[in-house]
Amino acid sequence: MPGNEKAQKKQVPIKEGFFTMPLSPLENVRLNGSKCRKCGEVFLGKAIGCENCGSADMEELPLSKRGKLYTYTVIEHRPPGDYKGPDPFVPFGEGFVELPEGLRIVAPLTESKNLKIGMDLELVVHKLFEDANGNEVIAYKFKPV
Amino acid sequence: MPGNEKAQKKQVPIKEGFFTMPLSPLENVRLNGSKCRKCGEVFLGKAIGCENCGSADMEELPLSKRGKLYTYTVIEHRPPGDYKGPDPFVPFGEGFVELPEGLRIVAPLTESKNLKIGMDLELVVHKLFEDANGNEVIAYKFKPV
Amino acid sequence: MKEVAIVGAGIHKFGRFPDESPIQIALEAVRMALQDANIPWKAIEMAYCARCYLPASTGARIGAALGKTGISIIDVESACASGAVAIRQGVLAIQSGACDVCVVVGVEKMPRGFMEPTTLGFEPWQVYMGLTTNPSYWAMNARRHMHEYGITEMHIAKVAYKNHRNSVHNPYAMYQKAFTMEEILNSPVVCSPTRLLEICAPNEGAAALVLCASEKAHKYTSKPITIAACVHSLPLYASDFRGPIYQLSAKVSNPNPGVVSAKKAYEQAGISPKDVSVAEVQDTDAFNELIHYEELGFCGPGESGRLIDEGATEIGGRIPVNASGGLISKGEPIGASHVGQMVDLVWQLRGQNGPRQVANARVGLGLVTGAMGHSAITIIKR
Amino acid sequence: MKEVAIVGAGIHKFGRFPDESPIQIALEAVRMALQDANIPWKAIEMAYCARCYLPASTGARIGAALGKTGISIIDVESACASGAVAIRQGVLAIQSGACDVCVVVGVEKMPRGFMEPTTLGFEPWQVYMGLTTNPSYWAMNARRHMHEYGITEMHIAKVAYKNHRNSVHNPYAMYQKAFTMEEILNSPVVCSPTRLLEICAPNEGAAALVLCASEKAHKYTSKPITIAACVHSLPLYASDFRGPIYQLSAKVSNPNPGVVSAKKAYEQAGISPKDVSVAEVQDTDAFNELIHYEELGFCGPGESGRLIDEGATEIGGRIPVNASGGLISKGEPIGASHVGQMVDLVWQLRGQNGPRQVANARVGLGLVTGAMGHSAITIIKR
Ligand SMILES: [Zn+2]
Ligand SMILES: [Zn+2]
Repeated sequence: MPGNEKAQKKQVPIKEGFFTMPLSPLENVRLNGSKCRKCGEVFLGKAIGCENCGSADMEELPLSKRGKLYTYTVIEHRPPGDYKGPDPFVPFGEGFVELPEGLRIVAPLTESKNLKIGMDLELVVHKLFEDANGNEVIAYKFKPV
Repeated sequence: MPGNEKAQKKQVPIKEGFFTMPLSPLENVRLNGSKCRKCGEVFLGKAIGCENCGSADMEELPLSKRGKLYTYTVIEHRPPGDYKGPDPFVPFGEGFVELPEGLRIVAPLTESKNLKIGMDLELVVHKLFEDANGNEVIAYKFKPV
Repeated sequence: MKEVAIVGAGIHKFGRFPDESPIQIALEAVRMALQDANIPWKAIEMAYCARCYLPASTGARIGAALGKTGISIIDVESACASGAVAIRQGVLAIQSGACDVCVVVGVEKMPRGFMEPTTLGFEPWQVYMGLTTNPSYWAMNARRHMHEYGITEMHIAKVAYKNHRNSVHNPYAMYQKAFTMEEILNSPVVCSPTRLLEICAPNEGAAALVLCASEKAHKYTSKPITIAACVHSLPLYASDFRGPIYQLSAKVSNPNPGVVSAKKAYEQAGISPKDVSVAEVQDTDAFNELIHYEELGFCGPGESGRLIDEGATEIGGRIPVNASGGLISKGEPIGASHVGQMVDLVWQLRGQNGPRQVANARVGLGLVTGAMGHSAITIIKR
Repeated sequence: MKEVAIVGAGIHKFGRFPDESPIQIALEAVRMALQDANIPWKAIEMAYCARCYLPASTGARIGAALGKTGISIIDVESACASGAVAIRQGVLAIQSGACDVCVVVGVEKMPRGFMEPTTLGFEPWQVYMGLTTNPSYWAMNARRHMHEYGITEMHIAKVAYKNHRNSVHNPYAMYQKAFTMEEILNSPVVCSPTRLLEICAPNEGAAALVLCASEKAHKYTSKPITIAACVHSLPLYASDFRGPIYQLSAKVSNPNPGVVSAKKAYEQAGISPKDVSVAEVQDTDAFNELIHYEELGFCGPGESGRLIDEGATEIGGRIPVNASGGLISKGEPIGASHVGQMVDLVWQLRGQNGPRQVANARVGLGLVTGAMGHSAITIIKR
């Protein structure tokens, strides 16, 4: 039964602290951030120090699933190093996605065509690959809505 | 016929300039050095500049096959990186061998026991491994005489 | 503060040299600089080596082949600005009184293709997700700037056109070939809006300078070139697009590091942008050269398209930029690139650059910027 | 020449920290140093980061987490002496007038086991032939010295015994465990004559200092520690056994770099060996500590065995060495090791070292030496 096999796989975040927990079901998962209690700046994941004011006093802040495209490019060639995307390589959009919490995050985009600064985007949390221990490694991208 | 197979293999030095050519037969091969035309210091292999006086004016100088053990140790654990010695690892002596040309070179020793500062040694030129192109890579070590 | 001069300059051609070790490449540049200053290695009191991809203590190994004189030689690194911080450490060493004469050498021997991401500090998750294509960050910066100010792909191509054309006269450049606008605009897109002929390749090469306290420079040369400023900045919060970053603030807006460095450099040199005779700036992609026009005050914000349209940055123009052909034609051996800029500017100020000479060049400015937002500017004058 | 003081010192324990990134490890040391100096990060004008194995621009990434203030932060490297050259660049920067206050941080996160040979500059042929075991070069140096001067394996073991015993009182050491002479002499031979309990492990850790022009140090502390000397030498021709080398001259005999550095450092500080109250020296293997006694003039050539026999280098002795437990117990995160030595010596000079305190310590000396023969000494005084 496919359900059983799925239940056996463990989901792990591609980077500790990037997602709200639990990681299943994926539809409910949001990006997680840190908000500086001193100056209010927001960072993706678990910040070890505020790049704006230097404070180490942070609180957790789940981030919105909707954002706007601030800028973008299209990756036309396979990125260097151990890239885990489709093989053979498929070009993909890369952008800075502006979230209402006041930060812009780098993200792969589901599309490589008809991208436009200011367009609305939505978070997609997905399995990127299986690691050497058989865990499903969970990553993020954004898709136009 | 074993002779034929041997004839097909190409011998390459482990480092360009370390040996007198040709590399076959191995018994005739000597270590090769560079002698500074300005100050007379001698270096193993092809020196790109004299570490003593800075001159770049060098002449080739084949080195003696006999030397004396200046100091030594025994390598008891597999060296780091892509070591090409026996697998499983066998401890071996490592020493500085003083040659009459006025230099001391680092060399593996054929023995790991009964080593003694001042003992007489003789050059052994040998195949260390076969590289990815099927070439015999020629290296050196010294044995007590 | 003690004044520092450049009394010798040397370079090893930038390109691909499979038969030369990095030490051999660096040696050629250092020996040329020493000969230019007519100074023996044994008179050198300290040295700095800029490198990013080469192994530990590259400087010590270069020094060994020049003669083991026992002096302090250390390696310094600040990504693409490595050469600049090496010059800066040399200047500080002389100004501190620790030495009167030192050598600065930048060298690199880089793998082909996009820069290896983990050496640059990208984390594994960025590698897995494919967010490590170095030029993609420049491209996203370009796309946003174009959106805000109306710079076009034609403006970007014109920069590449100018620099490739200038390279024809530079024997130290990797590529010495002019291209038509059509060839540039038809070259493959690497990361939109950036095309292959608008981008520079990481490669190999070395450059070296001999620095000397100005008060003693007359011992080595009748034409000392004064280092009027050498500054290095990291970006203020959220002010830079360069990788490896994974976020920017949408609320905090600070001046970018090129602007900060330019302000510091002009103040230190006591000059204004209009005093610059010739500049070498980081055109690792052609769009960056446009941004640098604005950062350096060669034009106002968003006016860089007009400046290239007017031909102001051509060799015969008001403010020639990348008369050497720029990194687009030279390639970028990152430890060596800024030192190489300064070697070419020294030759400009001495008037010895032949067909790529800028008439009556009196003040030269070199700018580099790189991963993590490292930004550095050196200004020299005669 | 302008005088420079240490006004803050901080450290992250040396050891293995799989759950902490190198940036987190470094942050702890820097924050502790800033707090010690009661100075905010935004008042820091420049910073230097010493690292060898970590990726490019580690310093910039540490600075980012402390607040992106735009200051110049560069990485410097000189193998095991990296921390010392970072301190030295900080001193030169202040002496040059480029800044009044700067931070120096050393950090490393090294793989387990013998050091990775290519990062250290060993060539492929040396790797293939197995000539890359770093301690084997120290061992060959020891074997020759023992042959010439009659130092014994018992003398070497005594150094390890002393340092392991001292480590019991150092909460920042990786190992805080005393061993008996029997345990040491029965521990496995790594490279004869060197045994496992006489050798130090590469590991992880960080240490940081806040440096300040002495004339302004009163703003931050009532107990400034003066940097009396900070010197760095590379070996003269054929004077050093350290890897990666593949030959030595049998004809040319120059003083080794430790001797050269000691002479420069004592001259710069205006003191003699007998003025040193407490020293931290590079005991990456125990034999090296004996050699350093001789290089530093704590005894004559070949007399180091007698010195350890007499107990002169014990905490209560005439010239206590490695009261911290030394690198044998702390481990050697190579970017951090010398900065860590100086942190412990600062505490010695302030009298705050508890059970490992050396009575009335007035002058502290730290010495490091490493691959390529890099040699550095920092002398501080109160
Ligand atoms: Zn904050
Ligand atoms: Zn010579």
